Amino acid sequence: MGKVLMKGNEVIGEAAIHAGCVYFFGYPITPQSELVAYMAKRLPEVNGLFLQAESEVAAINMVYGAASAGVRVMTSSSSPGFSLKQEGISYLAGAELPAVIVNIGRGGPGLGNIQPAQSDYFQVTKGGGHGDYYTPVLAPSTLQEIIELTSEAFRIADDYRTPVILLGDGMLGQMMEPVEFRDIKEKEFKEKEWATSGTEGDGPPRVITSLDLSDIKLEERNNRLQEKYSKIKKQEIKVESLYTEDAEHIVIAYGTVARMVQSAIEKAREEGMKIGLIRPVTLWPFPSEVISRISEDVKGILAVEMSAGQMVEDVRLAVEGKTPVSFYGRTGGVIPSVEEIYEAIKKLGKGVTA
Amino acid sequence: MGKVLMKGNEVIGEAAIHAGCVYFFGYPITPQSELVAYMAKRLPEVNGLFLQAESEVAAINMVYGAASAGVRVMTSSSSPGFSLKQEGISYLAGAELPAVIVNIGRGGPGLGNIQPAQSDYFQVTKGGGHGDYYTPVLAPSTLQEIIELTSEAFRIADDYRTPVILLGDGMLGQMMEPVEFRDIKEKEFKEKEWATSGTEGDGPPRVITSLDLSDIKLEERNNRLQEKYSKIKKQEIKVESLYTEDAEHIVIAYGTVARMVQSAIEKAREEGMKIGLIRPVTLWPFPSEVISRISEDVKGILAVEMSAGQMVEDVRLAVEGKTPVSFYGRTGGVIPSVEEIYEAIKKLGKGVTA
Amino acid sequence: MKQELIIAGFGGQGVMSMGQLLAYAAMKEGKEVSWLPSYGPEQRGGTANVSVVISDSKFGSPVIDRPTSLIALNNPSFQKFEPSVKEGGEIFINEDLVTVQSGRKDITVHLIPALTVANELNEQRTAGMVILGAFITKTGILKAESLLSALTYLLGTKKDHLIPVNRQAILRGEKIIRKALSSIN
Amino acid sequence: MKQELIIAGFGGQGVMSMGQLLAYAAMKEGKEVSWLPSYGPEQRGGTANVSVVISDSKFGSPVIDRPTSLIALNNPSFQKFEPSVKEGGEIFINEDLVTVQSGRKDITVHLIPALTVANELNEQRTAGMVILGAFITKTGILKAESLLSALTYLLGTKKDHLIPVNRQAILRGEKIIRKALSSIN
Amino acid sequence: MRVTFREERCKGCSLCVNVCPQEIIKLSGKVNKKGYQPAEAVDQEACTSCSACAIICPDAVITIKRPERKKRKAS
Amino acid sequence: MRVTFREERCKGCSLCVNVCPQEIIKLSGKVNKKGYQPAEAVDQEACTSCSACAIICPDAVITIKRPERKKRKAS
Amino acid sequence: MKTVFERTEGLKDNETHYCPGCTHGIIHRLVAETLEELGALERTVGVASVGCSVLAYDYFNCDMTQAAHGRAPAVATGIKRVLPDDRLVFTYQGDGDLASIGMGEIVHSAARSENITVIFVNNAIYGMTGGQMAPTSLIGQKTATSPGGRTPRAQGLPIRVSEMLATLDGSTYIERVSTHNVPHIIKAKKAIRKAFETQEKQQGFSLIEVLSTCPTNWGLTPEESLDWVRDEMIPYYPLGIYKDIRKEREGV
Amino acid sequence: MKTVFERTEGLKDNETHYCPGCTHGIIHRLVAETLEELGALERTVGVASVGCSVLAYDYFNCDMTQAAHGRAPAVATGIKRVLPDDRLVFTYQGDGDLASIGMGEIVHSAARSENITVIFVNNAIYGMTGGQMAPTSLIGQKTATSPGGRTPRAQGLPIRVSEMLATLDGSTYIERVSTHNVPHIIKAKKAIRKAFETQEKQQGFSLIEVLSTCPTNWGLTPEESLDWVRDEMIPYYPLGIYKDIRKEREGV
Ligand SMILES: Cc1ncc(C[n+]2csc(CCOP(=O)(O)OP(=O)(O)O)c2C)c(N)n1
Ligand SMILES: Cc1ncc(C[n+]2csc(CCOP(=O)(O)OP(=O)(O)O)c2C)c(N)n1
Ligand code: SF4
Ligand code: SF4
Ligand code: SF4
Ligand code: SF4
Ligand code: SF4
Ligand code: SF4
Ligand SMILES: [Mg+2]
Ligand SMILES: [Mg+2]
Repeated sequence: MGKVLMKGNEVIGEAAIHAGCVYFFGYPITPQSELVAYMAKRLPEVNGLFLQAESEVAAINMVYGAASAGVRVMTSSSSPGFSLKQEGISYLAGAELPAVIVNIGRGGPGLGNIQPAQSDYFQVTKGGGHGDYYTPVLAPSTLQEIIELTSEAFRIADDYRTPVILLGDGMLGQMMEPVEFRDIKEKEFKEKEWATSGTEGDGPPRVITSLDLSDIKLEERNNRLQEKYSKIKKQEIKVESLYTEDAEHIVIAYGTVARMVQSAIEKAREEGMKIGLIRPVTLWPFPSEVISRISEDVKGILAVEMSAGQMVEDVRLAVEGKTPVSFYGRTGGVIPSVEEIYEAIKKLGKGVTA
Repeated sequence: MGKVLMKGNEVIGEAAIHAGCVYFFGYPITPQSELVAYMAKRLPEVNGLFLQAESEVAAINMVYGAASAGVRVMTSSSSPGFSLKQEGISYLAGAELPAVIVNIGRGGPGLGNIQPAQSDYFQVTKGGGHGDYYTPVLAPSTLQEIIELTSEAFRIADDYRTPVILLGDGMLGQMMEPVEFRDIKEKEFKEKEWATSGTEGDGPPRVITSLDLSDIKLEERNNRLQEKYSKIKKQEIKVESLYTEDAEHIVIAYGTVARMVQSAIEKAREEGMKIGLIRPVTLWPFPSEVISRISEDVKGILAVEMSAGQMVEDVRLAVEGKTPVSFYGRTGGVIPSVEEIYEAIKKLGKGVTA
Repeated sequence: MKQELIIAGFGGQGVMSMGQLLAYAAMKEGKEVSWLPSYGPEQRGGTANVSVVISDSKFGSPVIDRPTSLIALNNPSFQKFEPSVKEGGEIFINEDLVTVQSGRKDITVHLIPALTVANELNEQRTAGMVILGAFITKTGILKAESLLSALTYLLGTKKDHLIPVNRQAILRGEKIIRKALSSIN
Repeated sequence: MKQELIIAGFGGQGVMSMGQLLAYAAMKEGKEVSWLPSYGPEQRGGTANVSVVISDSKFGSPVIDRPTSLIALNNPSFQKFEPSVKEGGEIFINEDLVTVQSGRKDITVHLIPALTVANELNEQRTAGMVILGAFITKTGILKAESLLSALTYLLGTKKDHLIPVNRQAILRGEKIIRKALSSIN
Repeated sequence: MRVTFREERCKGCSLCVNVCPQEIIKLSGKVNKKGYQPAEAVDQEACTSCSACAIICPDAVITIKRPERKKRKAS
Repeated sequence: MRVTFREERCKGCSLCVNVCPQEIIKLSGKVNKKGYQPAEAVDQEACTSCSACAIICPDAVITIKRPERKKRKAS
Repeated sequence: MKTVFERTEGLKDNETHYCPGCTHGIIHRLVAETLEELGALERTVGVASVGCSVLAYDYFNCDMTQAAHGRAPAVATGIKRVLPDDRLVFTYQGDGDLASIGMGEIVHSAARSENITVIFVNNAIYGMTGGQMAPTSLIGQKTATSPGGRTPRAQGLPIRVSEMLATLDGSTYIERVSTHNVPHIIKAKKAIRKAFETQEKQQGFSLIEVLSTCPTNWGLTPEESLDWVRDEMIPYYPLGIYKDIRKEREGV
Repeated sequence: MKTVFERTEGLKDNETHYCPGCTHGIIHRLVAETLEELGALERTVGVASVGCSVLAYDYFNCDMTQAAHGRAPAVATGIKRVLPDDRLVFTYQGDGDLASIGMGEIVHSAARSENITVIFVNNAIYGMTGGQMAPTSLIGQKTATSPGGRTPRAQGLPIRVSEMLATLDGSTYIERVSTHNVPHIIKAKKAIRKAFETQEKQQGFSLIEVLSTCPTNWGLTPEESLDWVRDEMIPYYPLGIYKDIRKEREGV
């Protein structure tokens, strides 16, 4: 298969199908609606099912049902709609059900607007719902990377029985780039013996639940979850480092903004500044160790986000005071220009921390 | 008025009425249902209004309506129901509407159970909804303190035009203690000229919204919010320090667990251990400076929570590596005993960090 | 003085209100007190319990890990909480309903024929008061009068007529425990 | 070679598909390319724009702060983006619709009577192709054939009959710009 | 026995007591493990195996049997 | 003039054009600021002030006037 | 002796946590018997909701999923739509769950004519959380959140779910039944069976509203509770079939 | 010359963002005129929902609050219940907003007989987000999310909101009207006025469903769109009064 030109939202849809997910429950919201429309068109073609739910709340609970029945399933939304899914995501985590949930972020809070933003970082990485849980969060920065990470998202979901979040922003969803779907070998999915799909006489009935009336039992469930999270932290961190070997300063950014940052860094390097880029690809688990290690060698770190400063908190947690951490961000859907990021980088040398 | 014996949930209700809030929209959920029932009984007596909403989502949006009409208003829930309010809370923050939202936490994730837990810390302090916003969070540890902090919650909400969260757990909600409602002088509430209550011919129509289609405008709104948050951080931090003067180690805990911790510390002090207690009363803004300062003088800090470790992240952010931070927690509704906390404290000296 | 008491029994045996009576009485005597119930659906048909801490001075935790006293109204409750009673502690049981026995040597178990007495008083619902009478007499933590005025308050004036029989119940509890104690000495 | 082009006009003037044609053609020529639209309800009746980056080598940002080229299909678009054009950059306007003028001396403005030409071709919808013809000719960023095959692809086979007139439109655009250039030289 | 009760499952709700047309069910004097007085049939002979008690019992406590009909002699 | 259009507000939707019983409304040749061809009345005299155009106009573009009726002479 | 009535295989051998005399237990049995009779236990997935019946998964002897409060129809939709057609999917929901927080989900699953069966247990109250008002609580009914009795002005009027859903083109079979005495329990069983058969035949959405008791929160004995159903509930919630277009749906 | 028709004071002097020929604009005018005629602009609070009419607060010349998607009835409830009785509160909601995500809120505000007025703009599609299927989309209708046309099996059957809400004891006045020609626009205005009067008289919940166009997402001209309302929508959504118990509600 050669290159095709597609919108980011559509790439997510096609990538999911390539990852063996042919069930989708969604609700329209800008800037992710093309994904919903794409699935409406494509899934019937591959004998899958697209269903427009009556709301984001219904959609996430349909996903809960489909996941409990043992299939690969996906839903997607954008910020306000994602907030509505919090109870459901907590249920998925509690009941240990695999599913992939897409959030194509937009400006907030409230109704905000439909421009690109990264201000849902806390919500997706700290468990926006109730209870002690985390969800792996994958943050592609190009359309080609969407394909890889969507496939990874489904693998992680199944391997660990956990909901996984694919986080993008309006820019990633709306833009077009050539992408290539490399031929995927027919995958064998592991049987999900735990799924409630009708016993067919094969063993006793199964139960999917997140309820444990006894505190001791619920603590056991939580311990199991925490162990799982430790394992994921060990095995699933993804991060991209660029120009870090000789770097005196590091810029940390994820998703689309990392592209602007990369351009700005390249400009800075042309001017002789030794700047490196660390791009967390998984936001949870966060590449804290990589950052912690490098923080011992550099003069300062700058976090750039399309938010008022959220990921920077994880950077600070990783750095633990070992080097100054500064922040540059734009909010409300404003995309920072390469120029202004470059200006922020220039200040780095001067030891300014915002 | 002398002392009365009441359940924590009822104290919240009466405290709200004393703070001039006579409007309540809620939905039952254990372990906060007594608050709903209390309001159903009491509010008609004070010419107020109690309305049982059809869901937590409806309740928070009724609160949004009432707040936009300019009155003091409250809602309450427990963990799963609180998750459902996330979109609404983000809207309140975005539209800058004052309201008080109670979360009487229980074991999670998912349906979990109804035992006391503090595992909603992230959700309430990091803005569980979408977009860049924070809500002040007050965490009483006794029933008497509920009275003070409920009143504070309404003041802060009005002063800054922001939703405020009162965070407790099932233990706080269900227990009884004698409390005293000190006579409150008839308060003059500031006029809310911005409220959409009908113009009555007094000036042009007003609008409450969180929408700004233009990114620049939405960024301006966000800047305004961030300035407000800076101000709150400067002016509204509350923290209690106990036995800290000579402390070699510090335990940090909030809410009901701080009581267990205090007993354990007192026991440790009897054994000659120099342990201090820092109890954040506001969880956001977090008393980072107090902790940062003390972290320079002590040999170690232990955070104790009824969670798998959430507040401890804010502790680490404050400490920035200046002293070892360890954690002790129970989950699933298990209340840690004084004994086991004492054991955890004993390990402190030995430099163990979990 | 400090008492950390757990009262446990079937839902419907009045466990919660027994605790409330003590808490209210303690408050009226100016003591520090907390009342913490088990709660939730497991109460239905199952067992319920309440933790009451009464103390002369301020205390931290309302949670009782090791009760100084236990009032057990049925077998499952006895079995559940007996092992956690502090050494030197005391257990008050409704001997009409609790048939299992303690193997512990480091605690005292008081057998109160509460239901029998209550039936003698023609008011089954006073069984709890019989036990409370025994409890406050033995521990000395509260005065009988405080308990009665708590009852007056909690029952409300409409049920004033129930006060005399409850007073009797408390006195019978007092008597039983005094007699038991004197027979031991 | 790298072009950072913004195309802007009223919603309904075909701004998005003009951008798509370029992006598709660029992909087919093996170039790096990105297409980033303005989106959302403000399109309705209002103005729409799309950013297309075409480059021989990999690039980071699909966002264009300072376009090297601007295609402006109406006055508001011209007014909005004209100031941001890079010095030395070029603006291609539909001179039938854009009446305001640039005060800048550091850029070149090409006036294309796209609507007039399209009307001459009896197919109003080819106005965009006329401008694109001018754009690729002037900048040399893409071949006319690539554009046409992109059109074939995007229109789908059902609209094959529209190809010839579009080819003509592109050629007319090419002609216009060549003439203009030669007259300048 | 026509009607049997799974005693430890009975919650003593009395619904069977009230529904029995033969009025042969009573709550017994004893208390089961869960603290309820279980139901019992005081006169098995009078039972018609009508099943009303079993149908209304919310806890599926009751089993009903009926004597096999004697086979009619072949005529 | 009986019928007047607030030209810069017109979106050229043609609903008024189609509804006018007198068929006197047309879209003009020019383009307004927003890029629409605004409607205009080509024959004011023929207008009956029936208001149909104004009632159906989604953008409240149209104002309708009617000549005052001559007061009847007092009889 | 021949056994004429015994505990169905459709129920696991667990003791329920329901209060004495609560008719949730009866309704459980009826559903379980139906599934057994249809030979469907091994191809059924039940969805437990949040309410007193939250532990239904401990009782029904088939695969069970526990759904968030009010969302059982959405969960059931997710299950039904991805499994082979021979699977039976049902929800078991209380009136707080279905008619209050879950109103959106039930209306939409009916409108979509999801091929599922809904067992709707209407006891005019929130049992689980301690007796708060439900959308189905009757005018005058005193509950924890309508302590003076429900009034139309303050709390609005009770919702008749069956009547309302019957107006939707999507709903196929809707009947309201009761458990207040033996004949009605037998009728209820028949209705439940019809509902599952509707699903078996791919005829679309079926719902059986079962009037049920809550002795604990009504403050009545189990026996008085049955009378309250008869005397107070049925007049406002008349029994009967509210929708039956099974014929029309054949082969849709 | 006497002015017989001019722009109402009930509208702010802002240009709308609606597409050419979209009848949202007409409906805005009708509501605005009604408020002006009732002399109520200064004591009215409107609630804008999420949909194409999200910016309604820029158009109505009275106090306005913008509500989350689907939640306008809850927001209106909050406003109405805390303000003096003379205040008029209305919501302006699309069919995606009201009939899809907001189904729970609209049913319950009707059941509670909230004394508010709901202007329900049914254009059988999600306009704002680019033409996805709404619960009200017609069978066969092609939308972004029913690209092959809506079918009963895959997407279920369209919801008739007025008919459904009319079954609730709580609803007082419900009428369906249309904007597809001048006489019907005039009728629509009358209905809207009746609804606000219902509220003025404290008679409880009123809702006017207005059939409306979406030329942009229907892919039709404004004129063709009006015909589509007449020929396709009205047959499935018959016009008329579905509930009128204003008399009974006097003095409740
Ligand atoms: C989101 C959420 N809100 C509220 C609750 C609390 N809750 C549990 S059960 C219940 C009501 C149950 O009533 P009903 O559905 O009528 O069932 P019943 O107990 O009467 O059988 C509520 C409000 C919850 N668990 N989750
Ligand atoms: C929680 C949430 N979900 C989804 C959206 C996206 N959204 C905005 S408007 C809309 C649909 C609007 O359709 P309708 O209510 O019919 O109004 P119309 O535009 O047709 O007038 C949707 C789904 C949102 N803003 N918030
Ligand atoms: S089967 Fe009939 S007669 Fe026999 S005990 Fe039961 S109800 Fe009575
Ligand atoms: S109906 Fe069942 S549970 Fe109730 S008393 Fe009879 S046997 Fe026991
Ligand atoms: S008022 Fe009537 S006659 Fe006059 S232009 Fe308008 S529609 Fe035509
Ligand atoms: S109806 Fe109004 S907007 Fe449409 S063309 Fe006529 S005047 Fe213009
Ligand atoms: S609370 Fe009510 S509904 Fe729940 S089990 Fe008890 S009686 Fe049944
Ligand atoms: S998209 Fe449709 S509903 Fe929205 S303004 Fe345009 S025509 Fe009207
Ligand atoms: Mg119920
Ligand atoms: Mg619509």
